[in-house]
Amino acid sequence: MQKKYSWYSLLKAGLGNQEWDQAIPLVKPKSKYDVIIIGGGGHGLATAYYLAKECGITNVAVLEKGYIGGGNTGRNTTIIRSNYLRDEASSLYEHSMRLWEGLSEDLNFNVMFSQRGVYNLGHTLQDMRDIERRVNANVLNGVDAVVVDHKEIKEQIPIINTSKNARYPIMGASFQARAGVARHDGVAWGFARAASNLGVDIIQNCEVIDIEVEEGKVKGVKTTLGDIMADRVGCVSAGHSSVVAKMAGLRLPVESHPLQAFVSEAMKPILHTVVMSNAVHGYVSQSDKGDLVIGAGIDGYNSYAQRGSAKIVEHCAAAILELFPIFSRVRMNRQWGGIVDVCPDACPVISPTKVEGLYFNCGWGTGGFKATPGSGNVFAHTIAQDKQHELAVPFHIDRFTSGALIDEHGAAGVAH
Amino acid sequence: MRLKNHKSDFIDQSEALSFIFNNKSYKGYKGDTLASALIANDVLFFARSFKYGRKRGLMGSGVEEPNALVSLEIGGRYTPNLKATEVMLYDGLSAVSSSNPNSIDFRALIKPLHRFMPAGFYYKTFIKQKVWAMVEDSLRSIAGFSKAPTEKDEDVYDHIFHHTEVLVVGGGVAGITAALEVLNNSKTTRVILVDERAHLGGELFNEFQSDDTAISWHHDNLSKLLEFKNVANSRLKIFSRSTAYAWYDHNYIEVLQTNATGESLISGVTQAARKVLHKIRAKEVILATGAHERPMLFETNDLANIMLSQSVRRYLNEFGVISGKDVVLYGNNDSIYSTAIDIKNNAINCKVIDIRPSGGESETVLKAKKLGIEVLQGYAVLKAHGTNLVKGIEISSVELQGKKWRLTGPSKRLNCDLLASSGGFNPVVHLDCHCGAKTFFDEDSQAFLPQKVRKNRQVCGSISAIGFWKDVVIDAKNKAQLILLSLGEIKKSTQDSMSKNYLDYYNASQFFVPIEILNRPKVFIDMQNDVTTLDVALAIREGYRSIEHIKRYTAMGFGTDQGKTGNINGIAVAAQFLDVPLSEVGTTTFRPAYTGVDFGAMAGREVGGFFDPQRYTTIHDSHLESGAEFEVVGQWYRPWYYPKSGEDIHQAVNRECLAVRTSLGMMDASTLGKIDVQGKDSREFLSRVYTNAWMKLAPGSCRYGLMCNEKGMIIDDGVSTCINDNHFIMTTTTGGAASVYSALEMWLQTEWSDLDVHLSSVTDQFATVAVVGPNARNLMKVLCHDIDFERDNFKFMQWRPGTVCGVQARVMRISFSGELAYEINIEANYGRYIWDEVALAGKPWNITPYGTESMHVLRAEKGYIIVGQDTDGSMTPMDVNMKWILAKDKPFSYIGRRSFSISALNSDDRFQLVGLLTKDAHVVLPEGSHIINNKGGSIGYVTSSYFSPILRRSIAMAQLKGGLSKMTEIVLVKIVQEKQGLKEIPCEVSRSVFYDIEGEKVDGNE
Amino acid sequence: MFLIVCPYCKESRDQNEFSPAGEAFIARPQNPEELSDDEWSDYVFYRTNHKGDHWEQWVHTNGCRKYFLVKRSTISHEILEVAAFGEVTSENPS
Amino acid sequence: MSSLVENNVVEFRTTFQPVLDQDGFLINQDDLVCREITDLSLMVIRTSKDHKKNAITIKDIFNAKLPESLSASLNDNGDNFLWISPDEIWLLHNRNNKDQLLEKLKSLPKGMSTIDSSGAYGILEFSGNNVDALLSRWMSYDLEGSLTIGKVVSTTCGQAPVCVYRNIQGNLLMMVRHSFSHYVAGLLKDSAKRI
Ligand SMILES: Cc1cc2nc3c(=O)[nH]c(=O)nc-3n(C[C@H](O)[C@H](O)[C@H](O)COP(=O)(O)OP(=O)(O)OC[C@H]3O[C@@H](n4cnc5c(N)ncnc54)[C@H](O)[C@@H]3O)c2cc1C
Ligand SMILES: NC(=O)c1ccc[n+]([C@@H]2O[C@H](COP(=O)([O-])OP(=O)(O)OC[C@H]3O[C@@H](n4cnc5c(N)ncnc54)[C@H](O)[C@@H]3O)[C@@H](O)[C@H]2O)c1
Ligand SMILES: Cc1cc2nc3c(=O)[nH]c(=O)nc-3n(C[C@H](O)[C@H](O)[C@H](O)COP(=O)(O)O)c2cc1C
Ligand SMILES: [Zn+2]
Repeated sequence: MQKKYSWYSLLKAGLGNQEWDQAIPLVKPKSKYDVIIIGGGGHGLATAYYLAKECGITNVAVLEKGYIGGGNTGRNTTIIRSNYLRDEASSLYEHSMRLWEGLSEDLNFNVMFSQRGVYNLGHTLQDMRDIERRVNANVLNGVDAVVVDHKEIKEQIPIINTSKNARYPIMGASFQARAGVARHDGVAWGFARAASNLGVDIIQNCEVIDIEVEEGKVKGVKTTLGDIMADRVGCVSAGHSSVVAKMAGLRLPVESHPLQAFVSEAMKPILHTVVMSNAVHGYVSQSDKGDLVIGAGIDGYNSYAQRGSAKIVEHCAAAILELFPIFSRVRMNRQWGGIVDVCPDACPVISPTKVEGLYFNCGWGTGGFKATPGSGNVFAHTIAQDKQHELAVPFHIDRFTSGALIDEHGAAGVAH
Repeated sequence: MRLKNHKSDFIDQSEALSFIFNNKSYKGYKGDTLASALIANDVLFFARSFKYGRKRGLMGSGVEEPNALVSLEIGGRYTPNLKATEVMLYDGLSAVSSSNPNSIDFRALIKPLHRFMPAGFYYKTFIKQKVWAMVEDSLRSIAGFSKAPTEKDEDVYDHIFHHTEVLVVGGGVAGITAALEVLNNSKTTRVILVDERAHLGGELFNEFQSDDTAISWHHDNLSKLLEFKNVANSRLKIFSRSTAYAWYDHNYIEVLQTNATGESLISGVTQAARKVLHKIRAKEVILATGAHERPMLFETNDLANIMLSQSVRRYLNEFGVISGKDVVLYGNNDSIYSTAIDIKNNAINCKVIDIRPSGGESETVLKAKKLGIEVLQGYAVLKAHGTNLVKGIEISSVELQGKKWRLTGPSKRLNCDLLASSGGFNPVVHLDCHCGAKTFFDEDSQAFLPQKVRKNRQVCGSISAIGFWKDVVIDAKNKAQLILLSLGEIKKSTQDSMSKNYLDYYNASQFFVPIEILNRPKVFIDMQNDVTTLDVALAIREGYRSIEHIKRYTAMGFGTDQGKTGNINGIAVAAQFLDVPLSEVGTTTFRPAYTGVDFGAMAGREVGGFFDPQRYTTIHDSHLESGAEFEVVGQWYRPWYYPKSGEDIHQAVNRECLAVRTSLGMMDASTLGKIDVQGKDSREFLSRVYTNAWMKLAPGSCRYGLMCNEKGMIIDDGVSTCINDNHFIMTTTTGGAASVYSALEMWLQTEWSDLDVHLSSVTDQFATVAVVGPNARNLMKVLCHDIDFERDNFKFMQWRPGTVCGVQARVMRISFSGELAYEINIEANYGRYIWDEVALAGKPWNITPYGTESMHVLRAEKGYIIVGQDTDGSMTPMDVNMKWILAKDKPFSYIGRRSFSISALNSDDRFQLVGLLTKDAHVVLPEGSHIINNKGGSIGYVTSSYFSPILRRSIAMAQLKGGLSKMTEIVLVKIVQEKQGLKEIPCEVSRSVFYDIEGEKVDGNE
Repeated sequence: MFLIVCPYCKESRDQNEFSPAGEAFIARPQNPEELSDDEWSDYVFYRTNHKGDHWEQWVHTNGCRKYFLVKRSTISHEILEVAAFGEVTSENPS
Repeated sequence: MSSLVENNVVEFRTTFQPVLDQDGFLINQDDLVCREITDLSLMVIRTSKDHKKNAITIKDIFNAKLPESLSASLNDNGDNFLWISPDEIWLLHNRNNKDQLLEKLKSLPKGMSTIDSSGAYGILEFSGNNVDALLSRWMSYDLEGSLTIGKVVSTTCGQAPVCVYRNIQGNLLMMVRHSFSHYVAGLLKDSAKRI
């Protein structure tokens, strides 16, 4: 057992009386595990954690080709909310939200989940109809959400531009108070530390290069550190899902796109909540360090390069200035990209596959960080019981054949 | 202080400038940076550090500066987080430290607690969610540098595209040489040379004191460059104060130029842009970006007046200022000797402490010794003394044992008031890595160098660890030759060889300092974020072993300087603690921006009204004149309603709707997408993309069509007109026009290239005026005399060519309101004219212009859907009760058809479009409210809802699970009102047609 | 920001004139009605999403409006080849 | 019936008109002039896949050469034929000759078609040494290096699709869809202030 993080232990360490344990111990892979998780992002690590904690399966390895949290988990804008439109999605994300609310304590690691609220802005009449629809759906599903008009927005966020003459005037917004942000890296590390504490092996710099399938059953994986056996393999490799699927002879209904973000230089706090606008393709919050964390839209082409085009970020900067003209002289400090795996209906796949013992958790696209604990939780149960967790049932991959899509896109813009 | 009698090419002592820093006034000269002017005024403290609030002075002289963050000006010109080293001085400048070093600071007050707050502190504390929620805001307020701006920017930013054969980044010796070499050897090649500094020359100015040939070289070559520049149609562009900050795919590089007057644009003085973002596409790129010096590591190395050696030298040579009288130079390479020589030549005391043992000295070292400079070789600095300002140092002798340095002697103390250090140089490889190129660790130079070979790119000068400027010239020429070869300008390249000692400056035989030193507290690696060697050690001990983890755990390199001086040291320290070679640790990822870019500059002029095009119809001005309110649809601005004085939207819409129903209305329908379809296979084409039949539609007729995607979901609808057997005009929704058009082109070009069909967008060609209402025919007869408008001769869903008010027109009898209606289509240039004529001629019938809101009400009364409002991308034609529009016997399986048979599209509890009639006729359901089942769960929601003036009751459309089999059932719509609690409104499920159910109105009066 | 040679305009142009239009060589089935649900779903939703040299479609939206084929590395973004429709096919992707 | 309609003079008004100055210029400053041309109008000709046949047709009907990629050809009437796409050419002609033109176009063979676009586009003409400096703020095309005389390029100006053509006089014509004219005029006037 690792030493618990607490004021007491900090004091001891500060006085030089205690050495910290390794939060992420360096281990060598065993030759066989009960379950292998491919991908050491937040979702993969959470899956391993809940396998060990709730399903009693501790002989688990998480294999990560680089460093844990180095995929989208470590490069996202960290927005967490559960005000999704469709019942299926909202149940899943709300499940996750509840876990977030106790996560730091559960993991004994402060993931800095900060419920500073999220505004989703509406700029057109149809935006407002969609917002009404979504908020009402949320309330019926027990998810906290309200519709606010532009006056209330201005009261809450005095620096926002609510001029009626803006190119995209702000008409109103949905607001979820329990929504917010968390510290992305902390989430990966917190899950990793808690999982290894329960016996999970977290193996970094270990790329899975092939999946062994015999007679329709998974046998194990080939990695850059050698072969590792397991009867059950969960793939949680986000942007690389198609690549991993191919190793098992499968195809997926996903495409990998660059998604970009950037941060400003750190300033004293001025924006205390999270503001998102789909219409102008920009969303922004201010981190505890003081930098504005800004997310852009996806690039339309496929890519595995973890970078995108200038025009997307420049358009995003313009969008942010539409909302916050006072940020014009604030400077971008750093810009980066991630690889997001996008499903046609903007909902994930949490599913068994045609290969026995092989499960996929992918397709979270541009919005899976908020689902990290929930996704790991239902996926763990799905793997452990070889049966989809009830919240995961709608997210079966077969929906693309049956047509039972979940379609979180909603309206693709009114057209009259 | 400023040196007397110092001659500088940069400082114009005849022009004194006054400025304010932290509320005190000072004087400087034209040519100063804020940093040099403050040194001249003996100001040594600039700001506080991020985490511990430590008082800090300058460390560097340029973009690498981590400490001296200030904000400039106030109001609409307030600018946060500028490095004092990058701000050019101007008269009246007013600057404030990002956090004032002279006032009390909470972070500094809790100094005794700092030992309990190592890297990763927050992960281990405030673990209870409630506690975290309580403390987070107060922690936030401590963080951050400058205050955020509070007012709208007064200045503008331009973007300019450039195309060039060669882009040279960096205008030092290497850049100047390379640019000239290219220009000299080609007659057509275009060259752009950019440098972030105000003057071309880079680090060469540093050599001016000691090397006259450097001066003449600079003079000659600069005049040669100017010769190329100052001619008509010059092939050479030079941008100074211009930073190449990002390199994107396919040699696309963005350069941010700060106006010559810099940050100082004063209202009304100039119309110039504050900054210009140059968007450069280059065939070939030459990187001549030089190298940044890195400091040596020792305890409390962050005290004020501990600086980089080359920066001290630069302040001395370029600006004639220095911040101490008793200088110690400390380092592991010859650069400290060059600085010492210059200092000594200015009659200032200095000593050199060289960690390298004596023996095998270079010319520079010998020269320094000859000048009488005291030199201690084989010594390391353990610690700097002083509270906030360096007062002295502790040194000890060292020895290289195997590959590691060890302390060998007892420590002793030396006094000094300025310590300049050099731990070697970090080549500025940033840009090269933005697009995926890698670096490698070069043992000779102890530096990460750019990937050796890359397409259409060369590097030259100190970016590839070439130190001596004369060698840089040779290297640059060689690389320029390779560029010329690649461009095909020369057949064979000439390559000259460099002097043997070209690595001299980099003779940093070993990177590390003794690990005993690294194990001390307060050895700062990242000054801005207060990251120390022990933080790195801790991260590693806790299992954060990857350099990326170390970076994220400690925040090393996260700051505004992006670790330009600190990161490589951090990597070396990590290597030391991990006990692996540096090459194995590797660097973190280099990302844009090389230096900060204002959001305003990124956006350029695409702000405000230019953020997104606003598209207007040719009749727009008339709508403005009528005081219309507008609705934005896609990029179009459509009249929403036309309020008369005193009217609110409801009153206006009631009036407009009733006018249409009872007499006559007019509407600008120009924004609907119009696609011209021609060719002998046009019918076949329409049959494939629409769900219904098109083979028999006669010329002169129109037909409504519904379009799906392959998923079987409705994506668009509209009326298409048969002009003749080979010619149709399709209309699309306003918002869907572009995507429909490109989808149709895709089918034609990628799948059905055998069809003889041409598509052209004709949306802009026509202005469309709709004349709607029972009196529409009467009006049309006035407007147009060459069309027979009699009911049986010009039927519903037909069109006729004719002349309307003297203009050739196509008149279509189609209706989106259920009333008798004509759409007049004329060439756009006559749109305004026809609109005015219609309004005039319609007066007898009190013709009333109406907007999209009334259009919505009118169509809802008739149960016509609006794609995107009543459907949402997950509705099939069956779902909207339009099975009738699915052709059964088309031979070609039209787009989407196959999907209709998959199981989920045939389930009974799909959302289906129905009408809702509230029990209480006056209650208008809010759009977006949900229909609930007896458990309170949602079973549908209201898509459209209005008060119908003609029916004097509310009407609504809704998507309801299994709705089509629930006719006449009563359902509850739940209203979620925050304050009054929840309310349930009973409604009857109905067909979605509410008015004129038999369709008798469409023929109008008679 | 890519620089793309349009095979029709025969000139390289900035990415902002073009739009990506998905994976190449996904032919619409001749007789959709005869396909199984799985086969149909594969056509509509499933993608190869290849990591490496990848054939895809682009359209010169703000140029000649032609769709064409591009072979591009999804790792380095380097464009290796462009072709008009018909010049290369899935059997002969060169 | 109503004298009102019969007697009225038909009024032609482009969408650029409201943004021009009194003298009809969009921009009129040192070395940079931009004005609208209203006497030209535009007819789109869509050609067949048979290149040879297209060439013969254009020759026969208009006595002009079928333009090659990105180029233009002229005939004796001063009509300009602009290459837009492999199966599309634009015919810039004098607005007053439209009726004659329509007459001629009737003899186009099968597989070719025309679309009257005389109302769809506004045409701006730019002259002066600063034209490239102005347009390079909004256009990614290499105007200075690649837009040689006689060249036709469809590209973007800001976010508006436009077609530019360097005519024999060396002036640059820009065809702008009418609905974008306010937008494009706004961009150009704004940037011209800083040239
Ligand atoms: C710029 C950006 C902004 C975003 N903003 C938000 C936001 O605000 N809110 C939100 O909810 N979501 C957001 N997202 C999405 C979110 O980041 C992701 O959905 C989520 O992090 C996915 O987590 P993951 O663990 O599945 O994937 P990842 O963190 O990407 O983990 C997958 C891991 O698999 C590893 N891997 C891949 N292949 C192999 C292999 N063969 N062998 C071994 N390991 C392998 C990868 O290295 C990677 O570490 C954003 C994404 C990006 C890129
Ligand atoms: N004293 C020493 O120890 C020492 C060591 C090495 C080099 N040098 C000197 O350095 C010089 C080497 O010449 P060089 O030309 O290779 O380097 P340089 O440093 O002289 O010039 C590089 C120039 O590029 C600019 N630059 C860097 N990144 C940029 C960017 N992204 N955008 C715009 N501008 C950018 C820098 O501001 C600088 O002006 C010689 O003068 C040599 O004497 C001195
Ligand atoms: C929420 C968030 C905040 C960040 N803040 C900063 C920051 O303040 N400074 C910084 O240099 N980078 C910051 N980064 C970016 C990282 O440095 C890094 O670019 C990103 O994690 C992607 O990794 P890569 O650039 O190594 O590929 C931040 C990243 C995230 C996700
Ligand atoms: Zn083209």
